[in-house]
Amino acid sequence: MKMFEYMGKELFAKFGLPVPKGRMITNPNDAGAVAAEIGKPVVIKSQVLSGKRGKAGGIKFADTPEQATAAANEIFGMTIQGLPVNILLVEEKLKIDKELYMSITIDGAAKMPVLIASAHGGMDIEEVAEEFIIKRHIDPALGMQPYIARDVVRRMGTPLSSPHGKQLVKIIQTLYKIFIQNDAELVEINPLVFSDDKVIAADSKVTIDDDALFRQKNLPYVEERSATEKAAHDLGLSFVDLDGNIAVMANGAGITMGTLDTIQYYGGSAANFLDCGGGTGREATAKALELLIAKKPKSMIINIFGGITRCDQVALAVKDIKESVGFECPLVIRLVGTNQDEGREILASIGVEAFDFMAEAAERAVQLAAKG
Amino acid sequence: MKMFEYMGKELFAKFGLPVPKGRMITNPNDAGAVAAEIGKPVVIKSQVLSGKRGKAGGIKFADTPEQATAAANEIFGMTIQGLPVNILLVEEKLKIDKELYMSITIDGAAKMPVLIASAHGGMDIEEVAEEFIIKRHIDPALGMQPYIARDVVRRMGTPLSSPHGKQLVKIIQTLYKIFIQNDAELVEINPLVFSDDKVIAADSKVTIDDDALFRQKNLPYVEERSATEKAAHDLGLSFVDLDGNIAVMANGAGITMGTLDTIQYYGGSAANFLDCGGGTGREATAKALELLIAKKPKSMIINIFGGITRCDQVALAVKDIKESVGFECPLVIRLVGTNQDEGREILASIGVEAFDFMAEAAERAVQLAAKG
Amino acid sequence: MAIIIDENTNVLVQGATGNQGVFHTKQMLAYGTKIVAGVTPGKGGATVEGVPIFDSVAAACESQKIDASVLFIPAPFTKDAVFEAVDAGIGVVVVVTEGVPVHDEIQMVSYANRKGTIVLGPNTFGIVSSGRCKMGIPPNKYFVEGPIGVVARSGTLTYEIVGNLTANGLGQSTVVGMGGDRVVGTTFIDVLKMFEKDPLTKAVVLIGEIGGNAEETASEYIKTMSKPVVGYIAGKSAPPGKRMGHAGAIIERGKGTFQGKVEALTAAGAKVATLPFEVPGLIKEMLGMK
Amino acid sequence: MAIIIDENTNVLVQGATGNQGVFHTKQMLAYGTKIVAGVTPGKGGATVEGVPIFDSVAAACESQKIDASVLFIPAPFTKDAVFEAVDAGIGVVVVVTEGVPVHDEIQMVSYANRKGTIVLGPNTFGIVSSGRCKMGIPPNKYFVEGPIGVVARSGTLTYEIVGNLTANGLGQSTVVGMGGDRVVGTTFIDVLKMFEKDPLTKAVVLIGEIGGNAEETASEYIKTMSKPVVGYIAGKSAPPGKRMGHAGAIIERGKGTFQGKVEALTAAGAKVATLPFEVPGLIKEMLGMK
Repeated sequence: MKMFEYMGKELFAKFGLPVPKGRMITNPNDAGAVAAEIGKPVVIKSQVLSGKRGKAGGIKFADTPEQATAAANEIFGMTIQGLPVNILLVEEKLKIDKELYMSITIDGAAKMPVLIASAHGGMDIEEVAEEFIIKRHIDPALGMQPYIARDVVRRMGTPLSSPHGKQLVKIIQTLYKIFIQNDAELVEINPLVFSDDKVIAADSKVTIDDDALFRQKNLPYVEERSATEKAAHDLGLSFVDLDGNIAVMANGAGITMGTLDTIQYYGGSAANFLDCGGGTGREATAKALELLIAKKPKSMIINIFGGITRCDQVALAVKDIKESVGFECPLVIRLVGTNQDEGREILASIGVEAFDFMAEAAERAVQLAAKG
Repeated sequence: MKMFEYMGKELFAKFGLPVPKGRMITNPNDAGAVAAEIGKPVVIKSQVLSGKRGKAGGIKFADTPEQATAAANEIFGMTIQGLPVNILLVEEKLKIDKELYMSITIDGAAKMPVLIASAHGGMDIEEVAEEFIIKRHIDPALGMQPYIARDVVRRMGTPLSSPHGKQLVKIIQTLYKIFIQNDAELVEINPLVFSDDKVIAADSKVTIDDDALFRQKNLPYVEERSATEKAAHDLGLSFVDLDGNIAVMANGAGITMGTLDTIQYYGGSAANFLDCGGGTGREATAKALELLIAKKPKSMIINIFGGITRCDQVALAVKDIKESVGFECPLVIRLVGTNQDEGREILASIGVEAFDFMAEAAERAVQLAAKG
Repeated sequence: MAIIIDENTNVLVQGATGNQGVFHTKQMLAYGTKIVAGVTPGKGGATVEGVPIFDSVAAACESQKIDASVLFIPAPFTKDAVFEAVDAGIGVVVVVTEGVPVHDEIQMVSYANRKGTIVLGPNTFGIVSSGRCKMGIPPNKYFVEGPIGVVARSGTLTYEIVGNLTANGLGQSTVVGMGGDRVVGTTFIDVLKMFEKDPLTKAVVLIGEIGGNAEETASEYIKTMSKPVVGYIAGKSAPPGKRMGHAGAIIERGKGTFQGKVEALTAAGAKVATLPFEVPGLIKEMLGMK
Repeated sequence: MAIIIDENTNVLVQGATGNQGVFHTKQMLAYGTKIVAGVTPGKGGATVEGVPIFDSVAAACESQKIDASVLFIPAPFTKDAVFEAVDAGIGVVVVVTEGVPVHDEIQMVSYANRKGTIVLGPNTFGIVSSGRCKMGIPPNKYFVEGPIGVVARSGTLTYEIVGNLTANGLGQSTVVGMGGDRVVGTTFIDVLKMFEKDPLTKAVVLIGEIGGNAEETASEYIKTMSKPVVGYIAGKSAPPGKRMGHAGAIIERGKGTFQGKVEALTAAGAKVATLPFEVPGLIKEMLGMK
């Protein structure tokens, strides 16, 4: 779950990590009041779950409360990378002497957290030359001990005895605490700025592990899924909207990707990714089919290699839908695995034939979509 | 630092570990009011840093507030193992269905915490037969994971699915948290009682690591040292009162013990243990000597094998005292090691001769004490 | 013969009394797995399909030697159950559970590595040494004995390919699911090394997917292998930045692309199938069977 | 020749710029110790007695090979400094600091054991391989080369006995202080095993004290040793239940008594001196020197 910048900063502040003075607003006309409260020049930042807000015009500066309200009204309601701006963050404009980069994320290959830091911040970390990037893996049994933070600051070239150095050591330890205690996948500060004697997080990017949300009840919830994705998620399924016209359901992420790849191989294009694996039952499968139908595809493929997933349950779900809302588009089913014979019998009873092989089924779905 | 029972229970309660309803009082006449507040038969327990309070008459039961006040007045002011009773704990008298034992301490040989539990509580754990004692070492990198607590409860013979079993699993985890977060050397509950469906800590014994008190500022401070021991501690020295008549000062715990042993070997008996090692300077050494003089020993031995401790500093301290308060008893000094020559010159200037060998010096001190 | 588990492996089932646990205990027994005990705290003394249930892994281990454990434990409790199995000295732990918090995964894998325990998963279908022992959830019928080692990140895609192999007369020595999550206990290289040494295995199928760099790292080792390797990488058509079902399948920061993985494998001397059904043909080609 | 450290050991001093650090750096250099670097965060670039100071152990290790580190670090920061040294891969860490919280000791010893680092202390005088290398705080002049290995829990008592040995013409191979605290990194047995293997060492002196069971455990190993062992146990006259200066010296729960330790050592074939000055005579007796 990605958090908005302002939420990340609120989280930072809660843990004592310095952020600019400021406040989130949902009415652009409140910007002036916040600016007046701050009593300094401000920056107005669109709150969308996307980078490149500056380039898109989603960040503006203002010297007076009046300018702030005007700027806020310009930004509010605009669309950045397809996302509507309906939240703004108004905060003090920092004097920026130097921009740094700092983040903690998970290195899957190393199987541990990794701290990434650079004295060259303010741009995408991918654009920073390798020799300016410091990576430090953190032994999970040890955590972010003070000596690690100190050594990173040394490698960043900031004197440890300087006020900036001392604050950086503390910020690194605090950032790790935030990372661990909130089940984060990513905590990123870019830029982390030197502003006179202070070190301040001028931006925040925080992603929380979806699988850990059950124990992170105190965090605000951010919905970044489409309505269909959300509906599928509520059914316990993984759904991603795609651009094509062939609806796809398969059981398991790998086989679903394989189905997509096979459709592409035959010249077709999938309308979605829908993984209904892990033993999804008759009812949830039927509801998932309804979601697919609502997207009005040109054809639909169901590709089941049953392990935990039972073929009879899938066939019953197809029967249910055929007899209730009905399928508007042609349907292709590949059905093998657990309770395969029972499933095929059910399908036969409603006049649907099942394929044995994924490739054949995919090719057929592509042909049908092309016709439709 | 040992904590009084009531303090340990307050600590338990803070962490959510169940304790009887009750309150500490320092005026025995308040016992009735507390008993009335509790509204049930109560127990009045003397608060001293010693075991065997029951046998000494320091624990009494009362059915009514009047009886409570009477019992409190009986206990208050008595002396248990040399310790005056000036604090009482008044708490509900528990219905006791079963008494268990549970503690966590540090196993120096294993270099890790160890949980000790027994289904046979209520007596000294040393008196419980070995086969009824469960010991479980805790990997410090892992901590008290739930599975460890469950397995201990299983080994204690309490069904995991029972209310008692579930509470015990939680109590074990909480006790470990208390142990870790308070830098404890020992957390002990004896007895831990089954009282109907509840599991309650009927007693508490908590010892905090003295070396960690600097970071445990929220804990109440308990003074268990004699005035002299405390004065020495304030000087950064280790002092223990003993029963003999030869005052002893040496630099280092081992050599101080060795000095005591040598005195005993020659038929003498030490008045104290005083370790002034670790580079104690002139002023603190002089103050320590004053403490020894105040105990009015028959003779005094100073045994220095200087490493960090510098012989000249010790000699100067002796000179200071000789010239200010003076030594009432005969003084024997053994002085070798760092700056030995400078030290001996100073001693010579005040007419004191130094020995080369510990055994000679100890023998001389014993002879002098016998004469005096 | 076969790697990690075989017909002599004494298997424990943690979470044996839940729906999934009961169902798959039955399936695994039907496959011939030597399940000797189950664990569910508070259910000690019960039996599931004739298998005795204990209150703790320690209790199960007191009753007999246990070589491997398979977990059907809800995600919030998985870390504790893995710690328990590792602490008890069990050498192989198979974690089927999906949706385990990644911070828990880091901790359990760190502890297992420290103790030298092989962990498969989390989010794995399990492991099958065909005809000998199955731990996990794959359907029994497609897994037959033979010379092909299979190692994969995802489940049903593996069944698909194993089904193709079996249909083409190519049985499997061992089929290993490493798990689909970003942090899992075992890497491709760990398993490839075992296959390289296993006398039963003549060729290896590596089933990867976009995201991460596990396939690229594995390629470095494949260069040194004496046995042929056929790869398949899922996710060619996945759009960048979208999550496709599990955390492994994210293309991020320009790494872990389909193209990069295929190139790395090819450069290492592996053949890469474009579609799953091409795998058996490539295997036969590399083994000189046609 | 000699154990743990010798004339080729590259030594780091952590906390080199404090009072204790500066004083003992000078003393150690005077003894001939090869001190190659010091560490004090924020003082990188300075020098102490000609020794270059770095901001971190990692920085020091980048500059040259470091074999061993000795710490003069205040107790609240000792754990961090030990972690730092161990993490940097330094093989021997000598922790002089007194008053380290015991929970910190548990953690640092646990981490060091995991990484295979030898930790002496906390609360140790250090280690001297006589005539070769000194790490720690003992006075230089009493430590001369010779055939006697010494291992001890406490400091000045060791100087006392080493002084007696030297005065009697018995130099020392290595004198090892394990540290006086309840939890320390190294046990008697660890050190006895090294002495048993060391060609320079002909006999061993074990200096113990009341409390704990380290001497009893060591006795089990002494039974199997080919080299003679002389023991001395301090605390015969200490009253039960009183703390005598450091946490090691507590008699509790009827264990760790003077009598028990003497009996265990004697049963293992060691000779136990009643008073410190008897040690050299017993050594000579056991070595057949008189």
